[in-house]
Amino acid sequence: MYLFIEQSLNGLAVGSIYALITLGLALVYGILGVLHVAHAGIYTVGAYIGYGVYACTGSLVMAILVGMVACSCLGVLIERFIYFPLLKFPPYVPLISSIALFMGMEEFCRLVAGPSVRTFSLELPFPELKFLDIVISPTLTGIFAISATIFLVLWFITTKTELGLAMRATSQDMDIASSVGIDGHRIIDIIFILGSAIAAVAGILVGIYYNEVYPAMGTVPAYKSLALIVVGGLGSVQGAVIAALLLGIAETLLIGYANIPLPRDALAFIAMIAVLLWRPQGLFGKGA
Amino acid sequence: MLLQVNDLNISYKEVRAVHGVSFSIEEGELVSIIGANGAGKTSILNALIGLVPCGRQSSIFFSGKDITSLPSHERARKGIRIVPERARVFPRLTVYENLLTGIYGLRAKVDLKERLEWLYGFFPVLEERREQYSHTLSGGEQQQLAIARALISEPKVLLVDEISMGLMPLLVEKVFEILGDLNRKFGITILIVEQNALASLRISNRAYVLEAGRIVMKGNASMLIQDKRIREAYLGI
Amino acid sequence: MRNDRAILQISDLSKHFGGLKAVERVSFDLLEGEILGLLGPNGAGKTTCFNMISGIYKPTSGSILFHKKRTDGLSPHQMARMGIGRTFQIVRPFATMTVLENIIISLGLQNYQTIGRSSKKWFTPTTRQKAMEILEQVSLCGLAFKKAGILPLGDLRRLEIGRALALKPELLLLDESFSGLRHEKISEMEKLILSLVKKGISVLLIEHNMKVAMKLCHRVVVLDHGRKLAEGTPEDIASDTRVIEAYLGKGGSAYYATSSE
Amino acid sequence: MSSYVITVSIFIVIQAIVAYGLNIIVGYAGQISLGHAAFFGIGAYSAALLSTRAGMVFWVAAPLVMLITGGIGLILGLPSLRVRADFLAITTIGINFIVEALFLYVPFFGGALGIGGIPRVRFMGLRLFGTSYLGLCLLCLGAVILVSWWFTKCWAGLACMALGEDETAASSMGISPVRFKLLAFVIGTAMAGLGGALYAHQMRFIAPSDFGFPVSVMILSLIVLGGMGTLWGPLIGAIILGALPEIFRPFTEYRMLLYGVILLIMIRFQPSGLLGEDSIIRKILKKYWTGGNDEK
Repeated sequence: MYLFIEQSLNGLAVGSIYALITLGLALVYGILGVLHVAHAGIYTVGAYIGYGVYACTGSLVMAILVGMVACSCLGVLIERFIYFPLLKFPPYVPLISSIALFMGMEEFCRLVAGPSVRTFSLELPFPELKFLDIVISPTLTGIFAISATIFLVLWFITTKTELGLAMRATSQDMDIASSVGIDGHRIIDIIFILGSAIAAVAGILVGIYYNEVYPAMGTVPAYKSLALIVVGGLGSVQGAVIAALLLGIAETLLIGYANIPLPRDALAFIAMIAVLLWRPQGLFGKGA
Repeated sequence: MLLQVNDLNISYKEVRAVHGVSFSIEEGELVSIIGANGAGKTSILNALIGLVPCGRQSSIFFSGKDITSLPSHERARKGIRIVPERARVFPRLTVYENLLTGIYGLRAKVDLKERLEWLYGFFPVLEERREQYSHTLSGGEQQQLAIARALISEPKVLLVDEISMGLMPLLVEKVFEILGDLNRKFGITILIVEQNALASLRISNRAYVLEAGRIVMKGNASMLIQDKRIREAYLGI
Repeated sequence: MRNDRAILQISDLSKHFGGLKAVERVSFDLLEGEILGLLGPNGAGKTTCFNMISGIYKPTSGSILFHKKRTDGLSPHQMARMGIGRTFQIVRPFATMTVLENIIISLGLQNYQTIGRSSKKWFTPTTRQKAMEILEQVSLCGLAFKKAGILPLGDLRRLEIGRALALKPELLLLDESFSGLRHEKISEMEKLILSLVKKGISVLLIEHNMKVAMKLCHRVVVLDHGRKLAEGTPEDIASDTRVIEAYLGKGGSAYYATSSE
Repeated sequence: MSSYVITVSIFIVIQAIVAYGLNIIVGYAGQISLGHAAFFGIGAYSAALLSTRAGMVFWVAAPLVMLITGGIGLILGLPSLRVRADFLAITTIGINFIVEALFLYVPFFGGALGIGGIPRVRFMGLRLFGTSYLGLCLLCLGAVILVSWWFTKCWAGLACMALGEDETAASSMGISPVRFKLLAFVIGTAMAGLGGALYAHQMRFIAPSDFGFPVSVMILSLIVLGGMGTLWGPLIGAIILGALPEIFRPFTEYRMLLYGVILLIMIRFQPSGLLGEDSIIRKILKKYWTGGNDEK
């Protein structure tokens, strides 16, 4: 029983990290309709920057902050110079360029930091929690605390502030949004900044959780998060987050208990196809 | 002259939709542009709010300033607001949130409570449905919401696109009545683009008749309403 | 009224989109060789009717009989095979193909039915000549090798009629083929439609330019908010107060009443 | 010709064959597929199994492989009738991952070790390898190009192109979307199967990772690069993207980065491909052919 709970908590942590990655993807899809595969590249870069800054300064806060800022800039650059000029072409054009970009970013990390796995060994500076016999390690506590904070802040921004209102309006009808005085380009910039900064945090958290940072760490999340936004319903941010949390738990429990001869990484896609057959618009998608 | 449009040309790819249209609106006027489907009415409005680029040599002046190359949101800030064709409210925002988008960036300048009270006076249904998602509203309610969303910012000019489309005759009448009131009682400058010629002519001061992207007639609304050609073209009688 | 000469019989046709009743219990017949006009303000449900007749939408309830056979629920390509050709209100040419190719696609109707025939070559002198004949009917010969995407609206509307004609239809559905056209183009289009009817094609057309519809149609059905408001000859319709009200609003009809005295 | 050049050429030709298959699905019928490598893999695995387990000779196995791959393509093409463009792209990614996972985890397919000991193709008692195998591949490529060319000329192809451009308009012209989309899927995946069979007999050892998602991306990007929906685009794309890594071989360290960057730049500045509408090459060729006179 305790093992089950511990496994579930581990799964929840993995799910939270998936959710952090998927968030940016869902936001970008919601507003531009682009499948932003390069988002996982930003996540990898974020992890490396975080690792590098931590190695140099020894400050985790600095590492996270620098990672967030650098990744935000990277995200905006990608949006301005790659996606925006390609929006008028069929969707596979921005998609392919996004994938090419992702490959380039992975290679770049490989060249700069070397192909080997870097160990990112530290515990997050959070207290260890104990309930009965269940022990939640500081890192796990940290992951829960940080991702919960991010979800809350994001939820607050999108539902309670004028900026969030503008973001939602723009993603529903960009033309009309601009006709009520909302600067669509600025909103898109902000979305890329938010999404990329969160991806950087996710990268750093993954690095700490698995205790490793390596150039190809983005490959699996890149495509898994695509499956997640489909399961959640394309464009539905809450849907994507919930799908991510569920997937994290399901994967971990599946590895722990069931002896199903399927790799953990295919699970997301099997879930996706099952969901599509049952509800073509995704779990939380709105009709056609 | 509040709004002055000179030699407006609009092309989509290589197809030209509007050919050298010029018109103007004085402050406090209610002007209609009438014409059949596909005559280019919506293109003209979209060019006015900056969603469609206009051709070379075209120019748009607002309050004496050239706004031809201004982006859409800045025109909105200057006080040009639109009630789009088929309302186009934000479907997954509540009615209240839709109204709030209307004063994006202006919240400090506008007395929200007072504006809302004023609007709810015109459109009581919007108060009843405050918390409902706007895609659950009926067509007529969405149109009212779209008008309210434009009005809440105290616009200098209100552009109204095909408001009669898909509305029941009774509602069409009511909506036009409201537009007429807004113009006469509150002095709001309005440009209506309509294919329901008579309904819009009845409340307008002046009107332009658009055919295949060109203005073919203009004049006082009361004169045009008598015009035989108009009655023939739009009624077949 | 059920007529033996009816080629198309619509009874109690309804289409609801969620809560919106786009079309509600509409019935009418179309006789052989007739031009029937479907009139009504924007949003009255005319195009929705068309989309049900041509198979794009499945009716919520009611039936459509084409040559006495139930056709509601069939898909668009099956309707095309039965002999119904249509145009679209917002023109949908195959923009990157040439005008000639656009017509040839339609000419292939029979070839799409079996694998054997669909593996034959399409660009043969015979099909080309057939396509040119159709282009001649809609007077687009000069533009045969232009990309359809660059044509002006009037030509595109004729191209769509050409495409529909290439199906050798018995019934032609024209969705606002006149809108957005200039005067001289309108009369060209009128001539074209009349010539088609002479060849024995029945026509159902949507129009809201009353003048054109009144001149062209043998009979008229007026829709308003998804319901049938009136049906009859153009003369009947023009004097029907309900119709005038729907188009003009009450004030307009009052105006009409006073000024015609 | 050195054997190195021949080996590279064989891979380029095989890639081109697979790309022609995808070109039919994406370029002509307008169905975005990002899982083409799955069918490439199904072809390779079935060829490998048929020759190692059933001892079938290539000439009998190859048509059978195309049949199997096309049949699976037919079944997996069904989602394309159901979902919209973006969903379809992601669904096909999913298909790719699942097929790869099956190869990896079902013992029958040899697991991570894959299948080895695939014999060379024999022709009249001669083992084909090197130049002679390149000849066989070129022959197959020729056949595939011929089929593609025929596809642009036959009614079925015309129907697919019409569907790709506007499904509603096409179906109201009597074209059944179901029939022709699936037809495109079957032809396209069968071509991928042929490519897979050739690949298996060239490598003589195949593993699941040879057919992963990156391979799908590579195939799609080479047809985007060459010119989606054009007859020669896939070939040009295969040559360029196939040769690039080899050209960059001196810069071993940087070659994948350069590859990514060049792909990105080409797509960013020539989104419709080298042979597509409005491309530089098209414009130059047009100038020479029509003597600068654009009017037709």
